[in-house]
Amino acid sequence: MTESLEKAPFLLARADAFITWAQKNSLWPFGSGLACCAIEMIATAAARFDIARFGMELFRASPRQADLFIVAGTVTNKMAPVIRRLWEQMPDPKWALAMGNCAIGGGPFPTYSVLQGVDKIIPVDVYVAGCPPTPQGLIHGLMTLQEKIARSHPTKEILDPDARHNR
Amino acid sequence: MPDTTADRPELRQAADSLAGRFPEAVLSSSVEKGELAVRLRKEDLAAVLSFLKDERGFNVLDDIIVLDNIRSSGDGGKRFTVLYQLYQFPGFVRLRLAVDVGENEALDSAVPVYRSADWAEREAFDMFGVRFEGHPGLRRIYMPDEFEGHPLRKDFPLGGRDGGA
Amino acid sequence: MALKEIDLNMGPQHPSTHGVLRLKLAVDNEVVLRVVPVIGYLHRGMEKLWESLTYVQVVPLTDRLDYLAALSNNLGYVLAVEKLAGIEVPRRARYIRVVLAELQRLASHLAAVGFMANDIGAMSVLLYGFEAREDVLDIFEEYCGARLTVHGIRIGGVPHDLDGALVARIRTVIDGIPKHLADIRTLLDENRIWKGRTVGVGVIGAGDAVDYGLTGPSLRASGVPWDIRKDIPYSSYDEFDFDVPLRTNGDVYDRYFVRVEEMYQSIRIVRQALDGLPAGEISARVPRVLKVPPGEVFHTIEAPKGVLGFYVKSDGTDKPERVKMKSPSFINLQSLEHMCKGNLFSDVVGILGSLDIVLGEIDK
Amino acid sequence: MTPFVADFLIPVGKIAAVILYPMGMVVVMIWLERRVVALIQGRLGPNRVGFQGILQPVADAVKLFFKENIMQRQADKFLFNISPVLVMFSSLLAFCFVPLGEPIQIGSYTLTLWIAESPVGLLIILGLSSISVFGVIFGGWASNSKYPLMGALRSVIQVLSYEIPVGLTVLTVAFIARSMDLVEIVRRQESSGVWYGFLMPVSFVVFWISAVAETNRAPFDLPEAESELVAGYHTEYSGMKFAYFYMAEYAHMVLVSSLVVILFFGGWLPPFPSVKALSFLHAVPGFVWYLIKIMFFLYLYVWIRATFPRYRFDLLIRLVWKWLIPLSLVNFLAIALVRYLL
Repeated sequence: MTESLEKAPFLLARADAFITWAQKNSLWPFGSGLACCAIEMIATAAARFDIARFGMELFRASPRQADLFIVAGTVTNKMAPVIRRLWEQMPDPKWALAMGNCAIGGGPFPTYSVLQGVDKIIPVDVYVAGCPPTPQGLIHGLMTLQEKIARSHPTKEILDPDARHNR
Repeated sequence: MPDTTADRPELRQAADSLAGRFPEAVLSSSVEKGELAVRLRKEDLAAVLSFLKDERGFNVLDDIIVLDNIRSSGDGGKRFTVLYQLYQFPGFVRLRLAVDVGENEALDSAVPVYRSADWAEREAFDMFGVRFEGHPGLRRIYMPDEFEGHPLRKDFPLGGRDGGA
Repeated sequence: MALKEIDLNMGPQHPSTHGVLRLKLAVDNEVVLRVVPVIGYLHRGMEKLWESLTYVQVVPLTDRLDYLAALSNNLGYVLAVEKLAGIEVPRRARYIRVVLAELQRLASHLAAVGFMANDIGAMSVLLYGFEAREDVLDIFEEYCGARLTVHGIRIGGVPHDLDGALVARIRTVIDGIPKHLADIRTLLDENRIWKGRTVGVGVIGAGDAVDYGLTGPSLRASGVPWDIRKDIPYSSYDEFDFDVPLRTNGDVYDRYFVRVEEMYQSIRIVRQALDGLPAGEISARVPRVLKVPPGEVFHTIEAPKGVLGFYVKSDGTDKPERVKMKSPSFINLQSLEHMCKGNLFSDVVGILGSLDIVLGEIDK
Repeated sequence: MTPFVADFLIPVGKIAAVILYPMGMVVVMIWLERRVVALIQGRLGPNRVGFQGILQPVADAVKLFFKENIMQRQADKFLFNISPVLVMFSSLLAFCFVPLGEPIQIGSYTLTLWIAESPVGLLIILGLSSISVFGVIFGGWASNSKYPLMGALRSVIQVLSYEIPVGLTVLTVAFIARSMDLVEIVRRQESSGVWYGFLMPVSFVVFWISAVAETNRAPFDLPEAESELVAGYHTEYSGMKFAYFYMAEYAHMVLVSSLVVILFFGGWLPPFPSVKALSFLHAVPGFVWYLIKIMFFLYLYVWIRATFPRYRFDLLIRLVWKWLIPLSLVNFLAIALVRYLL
């Protein structure tokens, strides 16, 4: 991180800081719930935990308007192509968070119908373990993602569109 | 806990009336742990179901359960046993019909009698490959259409055929 | 507006399909001609998995069936195994189970009413429901450390005792629930828009409801007084005094209303169970390796969604030969087409919400 | 004052103001909505970015600016691109005709607080605000997708139906004020000493309900009903184009609230003009009163949204054709009669 920052011109670094500030404070999740974890995701948005404080309460129903794909629950082989397609429908820059053990690696279901980890089909930025993770856990994952975004260089991706795929 | 394990007289009555009406169809009947189980001949299934529903008031089909007898098929040679779990309301009597069916045989569909049998039979077909004749649309319900094999059969590996897990 | 019939795919990813349900709709402009539910997007192969686990290991997995009512699933499975193995559960454990199961029913109905209202556009109700639900989840968290997939009922009894502090806490929480319910009911009960969208919508008559095998609050909204807790009492339910709320129109409004009424009854049962909590053991003696004598059993309980049944067949070993779950949502969802036909597209989401389905137990 | 200032700087400043004022209101409104809805629901709402989260809409806008713009291959490219612009600018353009107060005298120069004054300003605003529905229709149709199309269809029927009561109630105001000039309408309310909202409560209520419906806001948000149509007519829009739709909705709300305040609640006039004891209220600048009143109606929007379930299509149409249109017709005739007799 520090190396590339030293090489980057000062203005680009400032622009990076400004853009990432906006991006990390306005992560609109895609309202996609798969299984048990979805309930905890909703609980995270509800009164007690309220991710609206971070500006993340706008669960978008359309993938076109979302920034963050929270894969909340078990991904089955039947659902996997749908997840992949939804991910592709989301506009860049986008992030994915694997919520719960099922999304991370199949969880307690080593069976014929369960995809053993959503990272086999989409690139995952943050993993949140738990079965299901508590809302506190999810918020911790989201804040970790915010830190990750703060370290990124969006101007690089704008100037060099190929860099996006190497992110 | 009362009732649930008691041997209630209604159960015997139901079994007797069934045996009286279909003497050849009923192969055996037993009451265990407060549950009436009747083993039937495959051919008479549809007639018995409509009799039970229309004349004996078993108005609810709770579930259709399939057992894979591959390990113990010495009993009669048939691969599967299909169980029909019926419920009489009011009256609170449960009745389990058991029908043996071979791998390449088909059963009469219960859908004309009980509408709730629709998805249950599709599930049985999907998971075990038991076919039901007269079902309005017998296709897979859980697995994708292109899936090969029937997962709940005992010879199907837990992790799937392609060793997925 | 003469449009030709168009096919509309609702889901498997749609904001109001309660998970990964897919509905294949045929609509003429806004009027629904056909609804074909496509399920299986959450089929995890539970029943296959159970055959490779011991009787005890299955219990935590039942949490993940109806994940809005994990304890009810625990209870259904555990009772079936106990019946098969002939385990006599101590009275205190039965009472604690009733407390837990009824609190779970409260949590589940609160979420159900919230989701249903959210589908119809009243989003505040969802958050009020979840606020009240959090209080109930606090009890579970204090009881066994988990919020959602609690695994709070074990074969033979319950894992933890209810101590005085927890009993006091449960009392405060259930005393507070009616206030939350009052908030929700103020927003909905007599609201003209709510009534316009729910009264007379998605009607299913008593005859059809029974024929489709509809169970639970959805059936009782059609005027059929079928409640397993009264009919074939289990786990000491016959020792409590409660009513079975009944409505007769069988529409979305009545299904909402029955759920709300049931919550008051649940509070009543919890109060009685706490008042009469007997002393004694909280668990029967169950061997570490539980070998169940050969046999088969089908046991049903009244889960929040409807009649939940477990068929367990044993071959005498420590692993079940076959466990089959009869899930209420699976049966209830079948009647969706009957309710939706001829209604408007907007009503489909409301009707679906009023059926209170959970894909976890439909797909297993 | 030099001609340079009078003829160049001031008009440029006004044009800047006509963009900045509604956009500033939109930012405040988005923040207000998210905070107020959160508070009604027992939550906190955005409070991390800037003071109490006031910069939240800014962060959202910047983020959306740097998002990828996706257009499907099957979309109608021209209409797909033009519709967000159409929606946004019809709202902004209408603000040219919305006066912010009485002219201010600076030396010999009279600074008018509006860009264009027209004797039929009211009609122009109504016309412009109706143009935005074309954006919705084009957007829904051009997306070449089923949910947006259904959203657009709903929008057409809804806006067409609700235009009628809006027109009829606005006419009653024009009758009483004998003018369609917005500044003149406020002046008439000043001289008659009573705000038209109290003089004609039926007109106000019908206008308000219809106006909420025309802005596609809850409980009339059928064209973008999330639980039914995913995101309605803008389902396929991403990035800045979506931001246009999003902001235009709020700009439209600000516009409608301004209209309600001007037509029915005395615009920038302070309350209780006839009560002597409250004459100190005149010390507060008119613009502040104006903003307070607009904010009240914007708050009402949010409050309604957090409280009511969504209307169903047939109920919505029944409401307008069976209740609002007959009511506004009777109201119109009654006021015309009163006006004729007096």
